[in-house]
Amino acid sequence: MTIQVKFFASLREKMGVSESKIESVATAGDAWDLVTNHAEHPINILVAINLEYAQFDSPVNDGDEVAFFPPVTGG
Amino acid sequence: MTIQVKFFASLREKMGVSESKIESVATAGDAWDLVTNHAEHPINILVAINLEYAQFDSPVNDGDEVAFFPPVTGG
Amino acid sequence: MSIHISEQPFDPWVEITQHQKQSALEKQFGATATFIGSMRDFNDGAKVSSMVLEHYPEMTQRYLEKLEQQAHQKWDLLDSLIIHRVGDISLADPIVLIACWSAHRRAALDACNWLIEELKHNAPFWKKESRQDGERWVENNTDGT
Amino acid sequence: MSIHISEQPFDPWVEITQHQKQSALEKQFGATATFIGSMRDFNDGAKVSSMVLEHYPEMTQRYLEKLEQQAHQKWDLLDSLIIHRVGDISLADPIVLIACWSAHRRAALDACNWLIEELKHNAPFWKKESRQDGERWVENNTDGT
Repeated sequence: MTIQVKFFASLREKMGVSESKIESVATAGDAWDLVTNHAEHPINILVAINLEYAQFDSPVNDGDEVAFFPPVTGG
Repeated sequence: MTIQVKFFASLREKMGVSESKIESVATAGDAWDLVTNHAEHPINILVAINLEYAQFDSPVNDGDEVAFFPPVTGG
Repeated sequence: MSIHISEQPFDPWVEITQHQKQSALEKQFGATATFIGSMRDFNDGAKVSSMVLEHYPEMTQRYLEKLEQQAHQKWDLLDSLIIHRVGDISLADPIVLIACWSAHRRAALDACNWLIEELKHNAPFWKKESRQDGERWVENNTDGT
Repeated sequence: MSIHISEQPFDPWVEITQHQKQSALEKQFGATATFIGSMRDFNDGAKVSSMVLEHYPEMTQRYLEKLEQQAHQKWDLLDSLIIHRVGDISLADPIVLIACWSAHRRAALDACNWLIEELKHNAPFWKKESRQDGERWVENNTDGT
């Protein structure tokens, strides 16, 4: 099983990555570190696990989808 | 010059009068008394002089239009 | 800014569409907030079949114009539209339309909310319902619940 | 209750009209409150010519469905409709539509107001503007002013 990591909007452009598949990690923060090679967390960056808002220290399980994105600007 | 007195809605039906022209009076309350023969003021009745909300003791001048009506229920 | 007292049925969405088309401000509209009050088939637990809406024509026009001006003083509105039916009203007919246009959303939303509350509390309109048990003047409709 | 994410332009008044026609509840509607957010030609003092709206499709759908359900739990709504554009947006295009129907006015007005605020603060959409000085991600649009 793998974990899918997604980046959106300005963060996607900044990181140059939209999706990445990684092996097991313990938290969303670990997934960030693995994909970004320990890049600093941009201010206000948001985290979602399986389509629900979460935190960098929220646990991640195999098969989960972890997403990182900037503050939302819809509507 | 005369003063025009108007009644609306349930008050119009209750009084059996929609419009009445009267001679000079000092206040809206005097106009009420003259037209209704000193009928008691129904609870919550509203007063307008020249299309603006007023009170029973508001002064009335020749040529004015005085209206009495129940609480409004538009919208 | 526009006020219209209508003795004929009106379609609020057509009225809004037409009003927007006539406006030169369209590309500045960031926000549009609207409220439509319609005639329900039930009131206070009784079935209502039709309604007559009486008003005090000169005062209605004047009151609504002042209300609209006040809203434009209180909020940064680009445009607004108020339509109110009078006369014989059938089931499901729209009775009142409030529409507010602004660059940013809070102005349109707050002005629309304020206008319908002020209108409900002070504009000289009166509803007389035809019910199974006869005609009845509506006594109060201002609490919004 | 209905949620629609649209890659094509939509006319909010036509959508509302169609939604109401399909509804069996029409004669119970006493109140309809709507909000439409549209693309303005100015933002933060710069002229904007077009926009791309990115979103997180699976999360957007799920988030808006939960939001609509919450609104129906908090207020006594008869129906509601949420439409949000994504993709390439032209000047004056409607971006979001919120419509709420209820028997009495406060439910529709308060739910509509709550839904647009919640959507603006939390739904995973992002705007990228094309301006005279190039493309720019909008950084914040949540304060309503």
